[in-house]
Amino acid sequence: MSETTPVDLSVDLLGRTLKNPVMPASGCFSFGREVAAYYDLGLLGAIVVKATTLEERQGNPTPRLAETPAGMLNAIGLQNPGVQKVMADELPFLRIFEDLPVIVNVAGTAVDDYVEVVKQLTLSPDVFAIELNISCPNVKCGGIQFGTDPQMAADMVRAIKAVAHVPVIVKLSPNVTDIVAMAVACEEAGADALSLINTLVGMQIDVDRRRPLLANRSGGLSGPAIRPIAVRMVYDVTERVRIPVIGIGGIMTGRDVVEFLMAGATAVEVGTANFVDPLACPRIIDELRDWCVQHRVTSVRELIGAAKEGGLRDGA
Amino acid sequence: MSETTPVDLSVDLLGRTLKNPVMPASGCFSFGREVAAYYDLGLLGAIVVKATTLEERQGNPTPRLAETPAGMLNAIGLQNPGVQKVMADELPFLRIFEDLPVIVNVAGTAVDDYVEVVKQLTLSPDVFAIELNISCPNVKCGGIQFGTDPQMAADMVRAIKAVAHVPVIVKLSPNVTDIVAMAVACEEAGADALSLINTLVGMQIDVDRRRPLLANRSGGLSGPAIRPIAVRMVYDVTERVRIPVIGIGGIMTGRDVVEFLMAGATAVEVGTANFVDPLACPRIIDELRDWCVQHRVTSVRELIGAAKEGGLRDGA
Amino acid sequence: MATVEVVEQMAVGDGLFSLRFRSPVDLRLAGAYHPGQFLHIRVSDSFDFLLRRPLSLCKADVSRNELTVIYRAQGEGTKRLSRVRAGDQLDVLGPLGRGFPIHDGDRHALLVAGGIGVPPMLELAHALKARGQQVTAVLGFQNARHVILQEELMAYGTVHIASDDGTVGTKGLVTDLLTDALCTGVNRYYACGPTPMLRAVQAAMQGCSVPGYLSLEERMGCGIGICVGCVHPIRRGGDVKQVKTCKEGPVFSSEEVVFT
Amino acid sequence: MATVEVVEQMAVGDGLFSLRFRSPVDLRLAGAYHPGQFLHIRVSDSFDFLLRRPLSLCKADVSRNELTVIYRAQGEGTKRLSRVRAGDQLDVLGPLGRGFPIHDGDRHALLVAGGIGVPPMLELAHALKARGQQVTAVLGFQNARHVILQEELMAYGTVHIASDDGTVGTKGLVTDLLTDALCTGVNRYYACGPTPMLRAVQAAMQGCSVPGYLSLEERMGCGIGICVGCVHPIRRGGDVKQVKTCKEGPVFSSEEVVFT
Ligand SMILES: Cc1cc2nc3c(=O)[nH]c(=O)nc-3n(C[C@H](O)[C@H](O)[C@H](O)COP(=O)(O)OP(=O)(O)OC[C@H]3O[C@@H](n4cnc5c(N)ncnc54)[C@H](O)[C@@H]3O)c2cc1C
Ligand SMILES: Cc1cc2nc3c(=O)[nH]c(=O)nc-3n(C[C@H](O)[C@H](O)[C@H](O)COP(=O)(O)OP(=O)(O)OC[C@H]3O[C@@H](n4cnc5c(N)ncnc54)[C@H](O)[C@@H]3O)c2cc1C
Ligand SMILES: Cc1cc2nc3c(=O)[nH]c(=O)nc-3n(C[C@H](O)[C@H](O)[C@H](O)COP(=O)(O)O)c2cc1C
Ligand SMILES: Cc1cc2nc3c(=O)[nH]c(=O)nc-3n(C[C@H](O)[C@H](O)[C@H](O)COP(=O)(O)O)c2cc1C
Ligand code: FES
Ligand code: FES
Repeated sequence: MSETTPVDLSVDLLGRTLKNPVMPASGCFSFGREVAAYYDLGLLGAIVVKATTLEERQGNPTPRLAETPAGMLNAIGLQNPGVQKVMADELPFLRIFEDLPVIVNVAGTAVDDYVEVVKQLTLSPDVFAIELNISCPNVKCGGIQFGTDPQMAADMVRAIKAVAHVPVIVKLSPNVTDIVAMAVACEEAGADALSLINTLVGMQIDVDRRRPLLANRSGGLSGPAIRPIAVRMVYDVTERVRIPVIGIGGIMTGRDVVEFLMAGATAVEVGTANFVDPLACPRIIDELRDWCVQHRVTSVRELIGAAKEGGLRDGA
Repeated sequence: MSETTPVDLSVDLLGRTLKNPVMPASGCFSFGREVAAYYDLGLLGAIVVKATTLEERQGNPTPRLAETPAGMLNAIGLQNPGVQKVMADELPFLRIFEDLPVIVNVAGTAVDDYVEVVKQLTLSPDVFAIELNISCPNVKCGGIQFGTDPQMAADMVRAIKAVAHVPVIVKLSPNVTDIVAMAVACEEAGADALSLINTLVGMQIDVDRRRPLLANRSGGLSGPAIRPIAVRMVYDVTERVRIPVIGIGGIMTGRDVVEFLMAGATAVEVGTANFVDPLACPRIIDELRDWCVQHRVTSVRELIGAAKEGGLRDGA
Repeated sequence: MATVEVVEQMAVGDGLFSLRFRSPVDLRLAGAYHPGQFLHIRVSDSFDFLLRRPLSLCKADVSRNELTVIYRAQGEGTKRLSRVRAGDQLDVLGPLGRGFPIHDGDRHALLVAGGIGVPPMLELAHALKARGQQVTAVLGFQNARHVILQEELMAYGTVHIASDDGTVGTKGLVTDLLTDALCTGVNRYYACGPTPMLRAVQAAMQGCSVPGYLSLEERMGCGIGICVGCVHPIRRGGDVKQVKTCKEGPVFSSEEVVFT
Repeated sequence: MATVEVVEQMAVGDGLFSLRFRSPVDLRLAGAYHPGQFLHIRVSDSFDFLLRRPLSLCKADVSRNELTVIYRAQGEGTKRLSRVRAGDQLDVLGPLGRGFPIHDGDRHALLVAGGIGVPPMLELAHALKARGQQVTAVLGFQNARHVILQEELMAYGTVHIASDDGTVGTKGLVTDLLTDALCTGVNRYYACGPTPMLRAVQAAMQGCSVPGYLSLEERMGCGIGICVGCVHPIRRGGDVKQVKTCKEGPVFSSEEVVFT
């Protein structure tokens, strides 16, 4: 069915037309190399690679993972080889895939770190856009303070926009009282797009050992469990900002993508689902196409904001 | 096994010894009458009844409920018969149960409402304690503003403490950037105990109808999905306050109770589980006893805060 | 609540299933069940389907102590339920709620039902007939492949059928069949089906001054009256209040029911 | 990744199960599998068990294209897996990771394993024997009811057993059996088991200067190298880095492995 029908899955994001609105989420796809053994990454709308910091980081001790009802906790702690190696050893590999925009997730400790990483990445021909990770809950000073205070977030965004020659997406934390205020602050400071949500802070107790299961004690909750929280935040944020929003949180199927699009997202990122099934992204794209066929939707753009009272959202 | 062993399940809360740390959560047990057809409510550690407001309320239109992965959304909207009828028609029924402390959950729109409800309840011989619901996400002006601003929360607590002759538990919202700040503000303002968490704001889109599924658009997320978030908040809050904390969120089994106790809770409330299984509370109590037997724990008090670095938490 | 054994699961139409299982209560006991009540069923022990599904009691076999429900597998939960097989265990709460009151003075009852509102009519027809009443049923279906219980109901009286596409019976809505002629001599009607149908039936039957009962369909959390999720506006005295359909319903006097 | 058919599930001891299923890859292909690799298995399609469980390849039957894993049902997920029956479908990813390197110059290999670290030793013993090496196995178990694969391994060489309570073999730890006499003439050792055992084996074998490999056990998210959850500190060059055990392991040269 999916092969023969003329559904237009493409969406416009930051001046580019993506084949479809589905991309793997940062930290859930490494730099693409491993999954490339399973399918052609050129099928993806775009790819968001692992958080990149100025220097190499080893991350947190193990255990770093726990399973929870319909979800998981992680406390990876931004392990990555540092921006130099990412640019030299990782990003060029992705050139072989046709029309695959690469978004690099950037993390750090202070504004200066972030600025320095962006200064380097912005010169790379391999980088389509930057996703500012001001929302990682798993590192002390891992950026989450920028993700919970609108003023700090705005200052960060302005500093980054001053040096970036590529579009800047700001990834928001759900661990806030008022995500709309965060979104508005980032938009006003010049963010080109927003992505949400990052993980919610959670904890599991190992009752046999009588201590928190994760070595880091707390971790970030992801997976289907958090989807209703993410959908609501996307809905509320897109009521108030005009820049595009990328929806993230618990997407497992094409139907889930439809839910985020209808809530107002222009595109989505798929995280945890990649761990459950390496073929998750292409399967989800197929399911999205099938859903459109079954519901006589000829372009996914028709779905963006379709559940809103005011009707459709301007997709770009 | 559970009958013959000498596990002491009792805990001390607010000057009273509860038979066990398990009580049904507010809004998930109505006023007890219906479940009394299924078992002797005297088995419960205590009972927390439905949010009570000054006047009768009809709540939100339907649909009020949705199912989500390992959870559910509700937007009941504080439907209740009003404090007069609650005191006259509902609370006296609970007298027939032996040693069953009754905690009344109180909600309102303005500080004055809350004060008025508490003034009336505090005179009732049927009320052991009051649980201040400053965290209901499902009503415009349903109290959540008090639940997200430490200063407003503190003012509310002081106003209530000035009129209450019974202990005051403050129920905290998880929809905040810093729940520890909220907890500390309430403790400093004189709260006798805290309970956490209430539901997280969430939304589900009915993709067939292209609109939010709940008539109220958003609702409160509860159930096992939110347990890791609740456990982390209980752990963090009990690191900083000295008053007892009641853990709430996704408890389905006795093992889950152990998790909350080890995280620092003195007692727990069971919500959504009652909908899945009317016998959930007595089953959970049995499972808690069995767990203690298997792990050679002679008193559940030994478990309170057992997962903390500093070791046990003072149970009272 | 009880875990009972599934006796039989059978496809009975396009996406429609009949599920028979041991009753969680002894059906011989007085008041153990009543037509119009529902069973609240856990479709799986997975948290993916945390909430129970309410399904109407369609048939009670007292001698074997078995209950039957008939349901459409439309959402994920009922699809999962359709995988259950004879011999499997099923977690069933009920029968719950207030069913259809039967009035011994009546001589002729009209049953009006649409789609998956038809199942409770079978046990109701059985009970009415047992009390000596004449039964006429008016049923609406999407199309011929969705017809259920037609023959079973014919054992109790005349059955009229309407379908959306005319592939069975009259083309149109059940309310098209509620003519003055049909209602003549009817003492009372009993209706179950989707909300728009109930609203139309309420209006039509008010027109011909026949009193009756409506079985409402609201999303249920607990099924036993503790979540206050399943309410519907009901007029009693002068006031309209949100009343729990699981506990005080799902069946209400037609004149009480307010459609907004 | 593939959905394959379960051929057999069998209890093989106290809470221990052997699960045989069709291989998701053609085992006749070169490099299709290697002893020490693992299968990453979805225990149910429910989100209650979102993550796959890593289980070591215990036996590959090339002619039937079947794989066997042996596992302890300890947590909820493996308990659920133990309910799977012949004919059921199983979602299996793998074989994944780097297994035990086999050195053709070696003449005598020592296999050291504890508890559920024993299963990968069977396929390894088979491969070593096929290459003409002498195999000696030293196994540790909690007690007699937890013994697995003793007879199967005896088909490949001498098997020594230790148990915590002395109900089988020598009372004590596997490392108690790693005497100088036993290690004499051994070219290489291969170890798998819980971390404390591996640490002790590493120390003991370093003492008698026999090189070897350790198969590490870390919690895995993806099993394919994209979540960076499964790392272990590995010394390479001068640096200690957190290396993914699913992709570059689970087997590492003993001297590289850092226990903190
Ligand atoms: C008193 C009563 C009796 C019923 N009797 C029957 C019957 O005999 N046969 C039959 O086929 N159906 C009956 N229904 C409708 C049936 O309950 C729903 O079709 C079913 O719950 C849908 O579940 P799902 O898993 O298919 O859908 P999902 O979309 O997966 O359900 C998600 C949630 O929404 C609820 N829900 C979704 N649709 C409905 C609906 N239409 N009504 C109530 N809850 C809904 C579910 O119970 C569940 O909690 C009855 C409903 C009520 C209230
Ligand atoms: C490479 C490798 C090979 C293994 N081979 C075998 C084998 O052949 N036979 C066998 O019985 N066991 C083996 N294990 C251990 C096995 O993976 C765990 O016992 C199992 O995952 C526990 O799952 P559960 O559902 O019982 O526990 P749960 O507590 O429900 O698991 C929760 C989560 O923690 C993870 N987890 C819990 N304990 C462990 C552990 N000890 N190691 C890794 N992850 C864990 C689970 O995978 C899951 O993600 C192996 C582990 C690894 C890393
Ligand atoms: C193991 C893991 C690692 C992650 N690493 C990052 C990261 O490096 N940068 C980032 O912005 N988000 C990171 N995230 C968050 C995801 O990108 C995503 O926002 C979140 O998991 C919610 O989506 P999901 O429910 O689809 O997984 C990580 C998530 C997981 C589970
Ligand atoms: C249907 C429903 C109604 C609720 N009503 C109230 C309420 O009236 N007052 C209140 O403080 N909390 C209310 N809650 C929140 C619960 O008391 C509890 O804090 C929350 O559901 C988390 O616990 P759980 O995961 O065990 O359900 C309600 C929850 C549900 C699901
Ligand atoms: S379904 Fe819970 S009160 Fe009716
Ligand atoms: S398990 Fe995900 S990187 Fe190893």
